[in-house]
Amino acid sequence: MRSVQKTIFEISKKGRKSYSLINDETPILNADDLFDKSYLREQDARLPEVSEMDLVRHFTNLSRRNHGIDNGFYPLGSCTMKYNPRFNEAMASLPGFEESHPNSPEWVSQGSLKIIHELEKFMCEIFGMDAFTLQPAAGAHGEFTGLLIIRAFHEYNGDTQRKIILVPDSAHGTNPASAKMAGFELKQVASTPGGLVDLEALKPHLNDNLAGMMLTNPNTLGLFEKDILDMTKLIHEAGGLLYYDGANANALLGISRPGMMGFDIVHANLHKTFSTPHGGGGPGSGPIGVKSHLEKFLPSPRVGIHLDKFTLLDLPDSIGRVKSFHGNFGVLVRAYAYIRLLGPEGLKRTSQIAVLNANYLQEKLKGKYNLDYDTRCMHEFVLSAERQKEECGVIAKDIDKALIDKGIHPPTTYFPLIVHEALMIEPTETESLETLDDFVDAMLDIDKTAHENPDAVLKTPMNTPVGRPDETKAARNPILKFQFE
Amino acid sequence: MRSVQKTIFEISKKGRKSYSLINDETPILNADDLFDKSYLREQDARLPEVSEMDLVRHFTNLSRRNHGIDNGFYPLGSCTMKYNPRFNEAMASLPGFEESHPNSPEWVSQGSLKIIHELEKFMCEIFGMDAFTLQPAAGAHGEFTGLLIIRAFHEYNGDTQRKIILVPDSAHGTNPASAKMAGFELKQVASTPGGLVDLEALKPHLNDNLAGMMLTNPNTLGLFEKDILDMTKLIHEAGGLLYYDGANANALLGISRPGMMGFDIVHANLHKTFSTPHGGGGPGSGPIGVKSHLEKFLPSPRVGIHLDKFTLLDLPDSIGRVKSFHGNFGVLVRAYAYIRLLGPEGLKRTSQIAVLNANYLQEKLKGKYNLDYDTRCMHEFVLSAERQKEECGVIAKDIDKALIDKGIHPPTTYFPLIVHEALMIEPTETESLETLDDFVDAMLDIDKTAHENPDAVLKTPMNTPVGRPDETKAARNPILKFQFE
Amino acid sequence: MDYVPHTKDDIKLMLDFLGVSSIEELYSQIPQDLILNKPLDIPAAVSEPELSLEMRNMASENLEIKPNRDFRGGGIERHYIPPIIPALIGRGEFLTSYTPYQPEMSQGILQAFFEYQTMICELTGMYVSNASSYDGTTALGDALVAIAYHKHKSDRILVSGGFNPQSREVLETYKTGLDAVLVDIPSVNGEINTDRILQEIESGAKAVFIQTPNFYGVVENPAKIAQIADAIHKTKGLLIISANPLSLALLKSPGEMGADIAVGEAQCFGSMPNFGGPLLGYFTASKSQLRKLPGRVIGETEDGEGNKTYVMTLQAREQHIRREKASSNICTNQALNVLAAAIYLSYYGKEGIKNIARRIASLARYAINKFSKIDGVHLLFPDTPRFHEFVINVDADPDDLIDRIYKLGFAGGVSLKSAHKNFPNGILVSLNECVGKNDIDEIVKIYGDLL
Amino acid sequence: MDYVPHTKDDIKLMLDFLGVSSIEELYSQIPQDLILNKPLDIPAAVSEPELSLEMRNMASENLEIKPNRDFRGGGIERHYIPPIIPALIGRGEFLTSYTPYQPEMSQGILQAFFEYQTMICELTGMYVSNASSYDGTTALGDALVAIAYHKHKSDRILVSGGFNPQSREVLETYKTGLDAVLVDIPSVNGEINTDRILQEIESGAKAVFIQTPNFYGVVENPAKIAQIADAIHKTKGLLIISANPLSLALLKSPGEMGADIAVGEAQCFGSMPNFGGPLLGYFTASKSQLRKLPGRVIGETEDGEGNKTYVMTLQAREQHIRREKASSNICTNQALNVLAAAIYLSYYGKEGIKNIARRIASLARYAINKFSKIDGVHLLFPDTPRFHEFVINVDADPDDLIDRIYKLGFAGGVSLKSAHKNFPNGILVSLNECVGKNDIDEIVKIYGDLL
Ligand SMILES: Cc1ncc(COP(=O)(O)O)c(C=O)c1O
Ligand SMILES: Cc1ncc(COP(=O)(O)O)c(C=O)c1O
Repeated sequence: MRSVQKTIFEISKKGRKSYSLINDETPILNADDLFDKSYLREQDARLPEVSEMDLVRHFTNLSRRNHGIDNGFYPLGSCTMKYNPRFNEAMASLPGFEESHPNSPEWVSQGSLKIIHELEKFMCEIFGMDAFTLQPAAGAHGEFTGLLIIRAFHEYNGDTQRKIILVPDSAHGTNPASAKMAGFELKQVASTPGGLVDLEALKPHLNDNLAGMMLTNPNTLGLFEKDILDMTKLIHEAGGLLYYDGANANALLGISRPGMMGFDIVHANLHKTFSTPHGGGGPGSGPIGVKSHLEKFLPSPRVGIHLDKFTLLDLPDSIGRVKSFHGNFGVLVRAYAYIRLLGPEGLKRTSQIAVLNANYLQEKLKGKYNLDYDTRCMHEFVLSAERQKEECGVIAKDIDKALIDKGIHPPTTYFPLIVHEALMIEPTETESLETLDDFVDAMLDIDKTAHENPDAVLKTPMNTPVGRPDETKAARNPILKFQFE
Repeated sequence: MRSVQKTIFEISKKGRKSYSLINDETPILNADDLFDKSYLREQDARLPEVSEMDLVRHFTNLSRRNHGIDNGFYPLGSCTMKYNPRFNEAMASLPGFEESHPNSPEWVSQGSLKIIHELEKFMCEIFGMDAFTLQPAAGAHGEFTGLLIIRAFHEYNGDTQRKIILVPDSAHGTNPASAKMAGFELKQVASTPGGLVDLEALKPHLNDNLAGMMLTNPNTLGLFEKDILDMTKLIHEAGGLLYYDGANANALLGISRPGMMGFDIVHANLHKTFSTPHGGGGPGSGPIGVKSHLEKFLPSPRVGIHLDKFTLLDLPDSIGRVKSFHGNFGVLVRAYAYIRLLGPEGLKRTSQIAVLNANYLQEKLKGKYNLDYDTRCMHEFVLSAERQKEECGVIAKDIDKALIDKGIHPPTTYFPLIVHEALMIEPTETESLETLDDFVDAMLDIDKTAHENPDAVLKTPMNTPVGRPDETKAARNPILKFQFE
Repeated sequence: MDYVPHTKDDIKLMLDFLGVSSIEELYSQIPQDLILNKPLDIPAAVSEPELSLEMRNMASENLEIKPNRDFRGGGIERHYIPPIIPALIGRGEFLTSYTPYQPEMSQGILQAFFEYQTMICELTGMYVSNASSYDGTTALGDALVAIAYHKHKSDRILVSGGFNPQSREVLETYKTGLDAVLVDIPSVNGEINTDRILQEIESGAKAVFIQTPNFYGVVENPAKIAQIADAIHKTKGLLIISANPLSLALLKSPGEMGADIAVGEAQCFGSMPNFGGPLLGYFTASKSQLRKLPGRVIGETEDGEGNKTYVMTLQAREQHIRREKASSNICTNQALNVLAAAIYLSYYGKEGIKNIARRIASLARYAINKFSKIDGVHLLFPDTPRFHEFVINVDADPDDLIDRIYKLGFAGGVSLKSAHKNFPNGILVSLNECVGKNDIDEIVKIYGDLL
Repeated sequence: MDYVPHTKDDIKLMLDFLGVSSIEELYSQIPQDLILNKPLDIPAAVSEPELSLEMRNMASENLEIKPNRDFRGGGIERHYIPPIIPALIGRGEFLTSYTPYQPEMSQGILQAFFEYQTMICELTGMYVSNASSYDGTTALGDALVAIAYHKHKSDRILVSGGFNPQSREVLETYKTGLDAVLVDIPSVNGEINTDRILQEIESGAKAVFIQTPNFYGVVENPAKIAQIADAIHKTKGLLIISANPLSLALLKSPGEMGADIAVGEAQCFGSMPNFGGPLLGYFTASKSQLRKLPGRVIGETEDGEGNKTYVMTLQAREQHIRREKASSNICTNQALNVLAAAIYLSYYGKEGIKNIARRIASLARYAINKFSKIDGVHLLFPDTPRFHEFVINVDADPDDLIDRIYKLGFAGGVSLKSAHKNFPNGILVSLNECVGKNDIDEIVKIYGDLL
């Protein structure tokens, strides 16, 4: 099974090529006729030289050393690895969209602007907000944008001392990291034994320094913060704003809306909730929605309508631009197509079945794996491998690797931090009962093997091209690029 | 390693679906409102019912149980498994081509007709013929077409008794099969010890019953029939016509032309010589070229030019239509793109390197494997595993399977019939020296293992999802469709 | 541009190894007078960016017609192709593989073929399917070959009048080399002439070819076909049905009607029109005709460890084994279209395929109704059942009328002026599922306005 | 349409197992007043065939411009994208995977990232690269974060005047939350004001941001940049260069000029303009800045058996480990564009990338020459070296002029009227390799005719 694939540099050979360059009457000059010698680099970049056949083979065979949703179940919690419809890909690759250049007059780009405008409206309706920007490139980028809006709001009101952002201890790492980037100070709020934000722990922070709170609901344990209205009331009364981390919105489409819960700002992860492919880690899209009192702070430019034509507007109080142009437009097209295909009923059913699938799995697995917060979950839930660790010396990571050997992508592991040996499982609505049952069988089988023959679990994965990497070595002695010669 | 994948019928479940159907105001009737009951089928076709996620997974994972050129070396002799440029795919999938409907007035389809017209011209030039039809769907279909032209020619001349078609004993199976379909009687001509057509063996057939001869040059041993001019002269003098099986044309592009050799009719395999993908066994395209005296017999309709517009013409003496419409147009677009990209030099270089690669491999391998016809080869050559069979009990098929374990697609085996334990190897020009050397290493290693530990070879393949199938069982008790229940 | 990976050094090394000083020397076996001493007279090599621009322009010289405004049929039509089809059939493992001669490394495509065979058998009600003929017309030719190879020579074979003219032409071409006599039995009022066919059988005809729905769009009467089947079987003859496979989602299958061989065009299952190709000919047969199948057939077996394994089977029929005794000469076939069809049929599945068929037949019903009311339009065979097509006669030159309709952005049908001798004023109108009621209303209005 | 595979029976079975009678019950934890009691007010579900038609129409509401007639730049441009790129990045194993948290099942994308990092380091001459920032402007923001997090608070940071206005805006936005003071140093005659920058460094500025080629298309003088690098390094400050990575095929690399951080937009490597995204920000650094890298970084290591293995490494910088102490908040990034870039750079390779760069620079040279001669066109900064862009002032309203050019099928450049405060009459003209001499002659003629 084990195999190493040569790097593209190792299959390179001087003089090989794949490309063909236009060969017309254009007078092509040499580098030193084009630029003074002092402007020229001294050595060529050592890019590979390969034939097109070898190039295609290289990346085809690399792909076969990778696992996507298209290959099998991928219950990576909090990442909403649902089916990525190929229809969306076809729409995004329409030449009219792909080739459209953003540095053009508005009348040249009405098709693209229309997508943006309509998708903003859909987002407003789905999240219950008043205005949306599609500029942020990912969830974390949306958080950063939202936090700058919080900041702008307080500064606008002269509350420059409001520098504290609260997050629950179950928050995703991007929340604190974004808060820091936006210049806030971070305070963590403990959870109750039930896994929800502890309102009592919140209270000490309710003062003039409070800028706001970031929250995902359902939270990263997959639990609905049922006291959310109390929470938003408290925060609002203290002069703070509420930020909704939309990574978990797949639980709520057409069921509830952050806008109803009192959130002032939300982000959506189009690459999660709205089915755009994750592409090996991106691109994503993290639109930001706000209530009307914050609209004026949204990033510029905004897409509006003037005399029946789509047009771009600048906002004087905007926090400014967070990215070039209009965001990850190609991702927007995909999300637009998805929403149009599903419609209101389809979106609602999506969330319903996502929740049904998660509860089914939770109920099936909680006998053999610890479930620290044993209650109905929303679209995901968090098991703990604490029992396996104690009883057999098999930790969450080992369970991951054993799953890999069964062709299943592991859950999100060791997150959220408040659960030991966490295995965060999000099946999504696009997985069938049979797939869920296969996963249950796999998990139960791993538990059984862990008890009967723990070494067999510790040795996994066996069916992969490589075994477990030495991560310490990688970090201690970083080799971050190919070592020529 | 071994694994079986469920059939699509086994993952089907009543009520699942992938499709979305237009739901507009169109009044949709029930089957029994549409047709009298006596017209309706009694039971539904048991097609599978699957979700789009499962469908994509099914075929994605099936593909991973398959091997293409994109995965590795594929020296399947006589099939010219060269790189299939993705550029061609992009051109063939231009909506203007894909969506064009052949039952349209000519002015609506000028783009498609232009491709056909220009490609016919290129084919004439490359093969040295006067006229081409692109109608036949594959090489064998072209053979059938060409043979009908031979027949039509003789009938036109009143020579209805000319019913004998000659083929060398090294001929491809489609040649005799096509001759039979065209109503000819087949005679086989022996080869010389040098692997070429034996002119002496030919002579007894040179009489009034001779319709023609089919020949590929280089022949299926990869050898150039250097007496071809004598041969065509003999045949022509006897009143016969010569048919060129173009499957081996990859040796000769820009180097020589069947037209120069005296051939009256040729077929080209666009899916071989002109790089269109083989698609798991097709579609292909088998255009037929003729010298001017045979043009009038070509299938109808033909593409011509009238007042600067492309137009369709019917020929009164045509053998008729061999296929609907204009052939495998999508394949033609790909071949057109290929020829335009390569130009005259590129095509020539293609053949030159194809021949260089073959000679290199032949020379490297002939020490350990028998080479019955030990001379320079053209684009392919035929080894024999006779030695391995005698010395170690390892036959050609075993060598195939051992190659599979090394990620290499086996050569064409047991063909041509005149070589025992034949391994027919065609590397093509798109394979690099490194790939050739890897193949040499693999072949030598297999020979070594065959001698040291033949059982290890007999047990191959081990690295495949399934082992060697029981083919006898398959043929004796044919299971040709899924057994429901 | 070429796709040769060789560097100068590579070539030198290889030539040195071979002991020659140039590649030309490797060609020394070719007599000098057969060496082409000038470059091929074809256009000079052009780069990808340039050619892509040029070909994009060429493609746009074909008039673009939206699928919901496309009423062209006559053998093939436009359908909505789900984007998973190009995505999946474009995977290199499928696209760039060849005939699965090596089953261990071809289980993927073999299994897909096997699944296709099953689905086609289900639709046609036949016992066995091959893994493709080139198209519906050559499948018909293959059927003729199958008969002519196995029956007594110069048997009379009946061809019902409703055949697509192109199919009939191909049949005629395939007949050339066979000892077969084709006897045309013209239709009566757009339907098979059962009486004459029964008479001919009685007087010794040994096979009958019937197309349903026929070229005029008429669904032939299953009871009559069954009657013909009975009669021909009594004389040990064969019934061959060419059927639109999509219509079989609803209609009586060839198997149910007693066909011995059923063939047809399956482009409708996931292939684009592509100016007429590649298409997909299906070829199915009853159990007794098993060994007459042309082309590839996939079977299920086991490997040495008992794992289910797929292989090409019954190869004793095939040209690479049996040469001139083979049941056909098919080698390269329409494999990738088979794959597309397998995906298409799995995508729509049991219910979806019926729903599409119902939609199309309903659209046709609606359109027939509307067209019949246009002044200057005369529906042919008004009282016959239709699936997705119908023929009208127009009080105008149909070529000219159709041209004028194109200029309004619609493909209003196929003019039969030169396509079918019986209908100098005829237009064949075809429905596909992308069309809607409104589109029909529009085209009807256009016809009305122009006539 | 939804993508839910559940049959009614499945749902019933699951609900029964859970002991609830409806899915609504599973939502019982949501307070009743938070339950939305009406359907979402978005358009009703539509089928694929309909939507595909509708979106095809929408896409064609964008004016189509052929690549050889497209003179738009200003951050991103059109380039020829070899079709292997969509074919390969569209493979499900890549397209539908996520961040490679599980290295054993993600070696493919990890290795591709590693290869990309290598290629970008080669081009930039830098020691290390991340596996993407969102785009060139946010990469600049990331660089500001890297500095501001690690240097003394409220250090003065110099920003040279040649920045793309959008980059400058994003920098300003990123500054909001940081204790940094940005000091703009306007260009002089289109080039960096070296003297002022050196002065500012002397008086304590701790970092310098320079873009080259700058927004006006001018390649900044490497000797001057090197001088600035020396000066800033003496004060332990940092030099950040934003460079067009394609220009680096020929031009002195940031590494050679002494940059500590080099960033930029790498859309030119295999991504379409896509109305501005997804793009690809590259972020590279010198060895000393290693731990300041934002986002994912891939390293090479071994598995237990000594097989070469790739992993995400230096994760102690990242948000999922370090939370508020992380070097950036990047999680989802531009992975698929990274893959496209790796394929693109391998496709062109060492020689091809130089050839493309030479072609583009030669086209720009030719165009500059021709444009300078048009009456009513005034080339800005005529004596400076350019890579692929240049700015002209026109004796007309540039918005209006550009509109008129569009109507002739050309995108004649980017009007700077509202895009850059300094050039109310300016047009930025950009060259891509699909343009040819003839196309330049044509656009020059059009300008001449319209002015
Ligand atoms: C709960 C939560 N918040 C925020 C994010 C960040 O989103 P992105 O990866 O799109 O930046 C994630 C993504 O993993 C998440 O799971
Ligand atoms: C020598 C030769 N002739 C004819 C053919 C038949 O061509 P096709 O497969 O296109 O029908 C082949 C194909 O394998 C061949 O190798």
